[in-house]
Amino acid sequence: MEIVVNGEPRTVAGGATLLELLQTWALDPRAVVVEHNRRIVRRPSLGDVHVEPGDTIELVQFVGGG
Amino acid sequence: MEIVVNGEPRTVAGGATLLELLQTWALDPRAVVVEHNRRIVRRPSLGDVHVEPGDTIELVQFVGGG
Amino acid sequence: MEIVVNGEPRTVAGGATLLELLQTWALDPRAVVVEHNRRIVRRPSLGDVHVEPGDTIELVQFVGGG
Amino acid sequence: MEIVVNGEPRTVAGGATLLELLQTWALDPRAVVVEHNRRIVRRPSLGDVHVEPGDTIELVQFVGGG
Amino acid sequence: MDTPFAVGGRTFRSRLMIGTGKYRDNETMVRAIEATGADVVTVAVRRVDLDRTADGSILKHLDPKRFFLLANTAGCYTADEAVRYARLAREAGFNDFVKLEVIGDQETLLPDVAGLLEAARTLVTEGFKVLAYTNEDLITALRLEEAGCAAVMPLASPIGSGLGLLNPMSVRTIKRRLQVPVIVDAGVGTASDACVTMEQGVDGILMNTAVAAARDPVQMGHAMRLAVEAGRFAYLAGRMPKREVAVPSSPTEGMLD
Amino acid sequence: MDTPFAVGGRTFRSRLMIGTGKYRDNETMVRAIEATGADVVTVAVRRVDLDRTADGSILKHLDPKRFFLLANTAGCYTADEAVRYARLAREAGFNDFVKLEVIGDQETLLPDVAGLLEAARTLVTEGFKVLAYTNEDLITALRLEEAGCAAVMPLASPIGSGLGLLNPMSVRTIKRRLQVPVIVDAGVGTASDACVTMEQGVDGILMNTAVAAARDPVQMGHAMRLAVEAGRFAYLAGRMPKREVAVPSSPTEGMLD
Amino acid sequence: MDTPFAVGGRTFRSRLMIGTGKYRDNETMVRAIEATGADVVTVAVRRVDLDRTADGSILKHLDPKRFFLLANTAGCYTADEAVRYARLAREAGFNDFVKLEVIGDQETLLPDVAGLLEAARTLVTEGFKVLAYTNEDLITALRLEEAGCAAVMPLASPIGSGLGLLNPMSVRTIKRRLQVPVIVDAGVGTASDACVTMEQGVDGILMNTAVAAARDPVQMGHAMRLAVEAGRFAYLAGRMPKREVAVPSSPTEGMLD
Amino acid sequence: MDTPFAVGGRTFRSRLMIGTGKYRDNETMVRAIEATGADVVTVAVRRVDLDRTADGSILKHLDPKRFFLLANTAGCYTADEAVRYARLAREAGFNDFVKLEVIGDQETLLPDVAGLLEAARTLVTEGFKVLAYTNEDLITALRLEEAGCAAVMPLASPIGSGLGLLNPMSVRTIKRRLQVPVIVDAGVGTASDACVTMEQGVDGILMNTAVAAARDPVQMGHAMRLAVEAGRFAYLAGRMPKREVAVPSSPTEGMLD
Repeated sequence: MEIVVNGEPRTVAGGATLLELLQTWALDPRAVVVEHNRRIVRRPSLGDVHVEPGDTIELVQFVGGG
Repeated sequence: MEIVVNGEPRTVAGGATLLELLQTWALDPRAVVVEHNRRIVRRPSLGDVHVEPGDTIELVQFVGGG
Repeated sequence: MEIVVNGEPRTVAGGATLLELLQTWALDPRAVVVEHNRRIVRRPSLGDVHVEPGDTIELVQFVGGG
Repeated sequence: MEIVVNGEPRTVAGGATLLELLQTWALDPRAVVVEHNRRIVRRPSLGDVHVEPGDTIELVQFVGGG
Repeated sequence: MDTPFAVGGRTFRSRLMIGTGKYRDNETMVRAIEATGADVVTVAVRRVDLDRTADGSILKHLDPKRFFLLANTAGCYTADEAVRYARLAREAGFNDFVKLEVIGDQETLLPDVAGLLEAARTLVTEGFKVLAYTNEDLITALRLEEAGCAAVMPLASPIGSGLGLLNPMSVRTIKRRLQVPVIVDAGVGTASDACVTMEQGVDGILMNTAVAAARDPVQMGHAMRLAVEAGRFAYLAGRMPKREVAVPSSPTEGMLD
Repeated sequence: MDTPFAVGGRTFRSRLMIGTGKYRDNETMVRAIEATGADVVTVAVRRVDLDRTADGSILKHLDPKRFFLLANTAGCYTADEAVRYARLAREAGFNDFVKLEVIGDQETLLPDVAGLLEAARTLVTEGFKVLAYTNEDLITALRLEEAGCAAVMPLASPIGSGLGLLNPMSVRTIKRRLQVPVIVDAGVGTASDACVTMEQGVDGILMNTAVAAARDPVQMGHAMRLAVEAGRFAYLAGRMPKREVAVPSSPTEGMLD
Repeated sequence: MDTPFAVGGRTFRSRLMIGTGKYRDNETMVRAIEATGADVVTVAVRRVDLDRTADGSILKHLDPKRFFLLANTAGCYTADEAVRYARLAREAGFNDFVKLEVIGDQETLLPDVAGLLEAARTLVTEGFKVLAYTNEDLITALRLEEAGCAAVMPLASPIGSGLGLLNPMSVRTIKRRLQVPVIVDAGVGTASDACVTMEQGVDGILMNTAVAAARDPVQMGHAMRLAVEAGRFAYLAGRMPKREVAVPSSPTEGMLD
Repeated sequence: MDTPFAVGGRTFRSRLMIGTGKYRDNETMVRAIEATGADVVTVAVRRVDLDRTADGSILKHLDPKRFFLLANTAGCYTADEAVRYARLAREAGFNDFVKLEVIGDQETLLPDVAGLLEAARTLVTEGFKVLAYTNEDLITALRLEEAGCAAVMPLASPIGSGLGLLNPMSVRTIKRRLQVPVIVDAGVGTASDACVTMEQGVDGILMNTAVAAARDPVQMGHAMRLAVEAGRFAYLAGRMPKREVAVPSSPTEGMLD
């Protein structure tokens, strides 16, 4: 199904959880913060939230900055 | 009757108009701006507004300032 | 004969006076100061001083400066 | 006899050497430099130089300074 | 030689505006203001003294036909207060200009930018020509322009301090980024402060204490007039580049042997 | 309003002296100098070009009846050389004034104070009125005065640098300690530099590049005229004291409730 | 010798906080930060690059057990945006501190004080420890303190400009009037800028470009560490008074005849 | 990390040299000097007090094995006088270094450059290592180097004034043009003055009053030690360029929608 991740359309397996998506992209859940349809999803809940078609996901991390 | 002018209590003739008050105090209406109970009274109306007991009047003018 | 004027060798008529040289070069004596063999020659004397072979002459004027 | 030490007249024993004078004033020769009649006297010679009446002696040391 | 100096639809002869406070006497004030060549003078709105001990109206000393009276809201600490003073000032009937001050702190007399913006928006909607006294902040200056102010008046340094132009870059940036006139208000202490301020390209300067508190206010008024013109013309003329190495002014050729 | 500006027994109208070098063309030079209001202009002494390619005498453009020609010894690196140029300059027959320069270094054009003092002593004994270009050193300035110089000319910053007055305290101290006129020479870059320099109390300023190398030399010349007067009058008027706390310009009494 | 440096209930060893942006490589960044002795480093919140071309998380290079990670909201132009970034940052799970930036203009990166105050109030109610990047305005600084900010961070000069402390008096006044720590953020260009900033009495400094963009960031990091301590100790030691006249350091008595 | 600091063939650990005058007591002096980390301390030559009222030799307090004693000729107003003091100082038997001062004026304590050069030439021929206290004049500095001085010591501002580095460009130019060490002497008032002075690239600093007259001389001594190192390392590290526009420290990519 189609979702939007970090501003770009992506095709992912239907019904996947956020945790599964992170694993798909080989992202360490402890190093990433997930915003799902504008709502932050805390780490413990990442496995409980299933993605729907058209969902918007933002994955952010700490980078160098002043 | 008792009114408050520029923050100080004053006794004036009952039923006097603002214009009459200015004359009492020998103030030139063209050099003074009158605020009556927090409402500005324009010059042409000074003769029409009668003062009631307890009214608050502010009389201001231009002074030196930066 | 050979003389040096403003640092450059020049051939001039033998026995000429400084005044005659200035006239040769169309220079107004009042606008120029003449140094002859390191000695300043005042204007009234320009006609009296004869140039010898090998003499060194400097002709200077006022130019723009700060 | 009378001599001048550091600008002030002083009476000292006739024929004394500079070294003896320093001892009189309880000054450590290693901490003082002696100028005798405007000539510096090096430490080894302090015992050889005899003071004459009217001599001028300067005794200096290092003090705090910038 | 220069573009006209227009604010809120009015054109003024002089780019120097003068305050009327703190002179040792009224005669000195009048002569000093004349020496500055200013046509805009600022005035404050205060209570009439019914007991006639205080000095009374400034109009006894300054002819409103000759000088443009720019009323200020000095001493106001809230937007409401400033709006009230502005309305009273306009009622005096000379013009609808106001030099808007909303002070945030008694010690520094620095503006409260939130109150300033609120009062500016209200007064603009009521048809006032608002000249807003503000700090060196570009963002606040941009907001004041968006609010419809007729001019933005950043300070050079605190009111009455005489410390001169503390932050030339900020003032230069404000001038570069705004469309409305930028008039530096407060902090100028002497002629060179006025001159260097105008060299930043601003449209004008408003000062009071620098003239009023000089040993000779009339002579200082004259000095300020010249300094503002000097700075303006220098800005228009375009200064020479700065160099860390020396460059001779006289020819290096034609030297004697 | 001000004492006359006298140097070496001559009184001049303007406290601003102008150099005649480095203008893009002679017409611009003349118009710019007129705009400065200067009556003293400096000139250099150089060889006549017998082949007439160079521009020739400055006298074609500046009327010696109208301007006081102050010859300099620019480009001289020894006392002897400077003395030689000064004598040639005097022979031109206009006056016995000389702006004495003995340069110590080509990169900075800073004066060689030893050579400067030597040349000054020689020229003073020969009856010259010596205006000595020097650095900011008080001691050298005092020695030049003792040597009989008619004026001492400390620099604001290096010749042609336009860096302005780098060391106001030194210049102020020199002025305070000397009896002869102190005329700041070199380094002024724009009007505010001239204004702040005059505010130190010095008697005058000599500049060249700031006017000649401005985008519009004529307008800058006018700006400099005003700036020098502004700084002078501000100095005479006596500036307000500086304060780190703000002081209101408008009355704090008579506010509304 | 000095009081501990505490912000928002946390005590830090170093008064120098360092940004982690703009280093030529991560190894240089780590070595430079170690040289500064900082225990607080700022980080930005940005999207993960799913295609792994970009550099990835800073946590690969900086041990969160060793450094206190202070997340910023750099790049946010509204209060809502800044609040959103702050919440995401806190979710990373290190601490509830945020260096709040609400930018008002892309060219100057100056703060939008209205948006800043709005975001600060929101975040404080959500339990954040807010360190607010602001301008030199005392009034805004007071409002930020009233809003419950853990620290107020006035700029020395614009972000990345390296122009140093443009307005020492404003920063000094802010420090004098506030109770919460004042940490100067942005504009420091070299060691002396850091030193003179600390001499104003502020509690700390945050810098990034001055170290990252130095020719040798590691050596500059060391210089900054020393400069911040030097300025702090000089402030605590109390400097000598300034005098316009000289005073000898050596005795004037005991000279020879 | 840095080249050794060598003067007249001797290498010193610290680039900070300290004067020993004007401390409130000897114990404070010793502790403050220890805090500076200096290995060179300056001393004056004065008459012994035969009546033992005065404090006596500095050697009671400073171990000559631990500190390098640099005698000065402070208080001398002629070349002859300075030469006499230098010879007496050398006779004390510690070293043949002398900090040469020939003062030209009691109010400003500025050097008399003519007397200074004369004394320098004499002392160099007698085998002294001459460290010459001079003004900011490049030409005099060059002459002192030609005369064989071991180091040239331009002032930052007048002795004991605490006004800091008034003329950075002059000091920078002197350093650039000379081969011998340039050590700034006099005028430093606080740590940032020392830091910015070292950032000009000079080899060292000599100070006295800034430490001795601080409220807490020991703490200020420590601050100065750090400031001199900070300025030195910042100079070696190479500062970031200054920019009039802001440049973000955090990435502009990777922002959220």
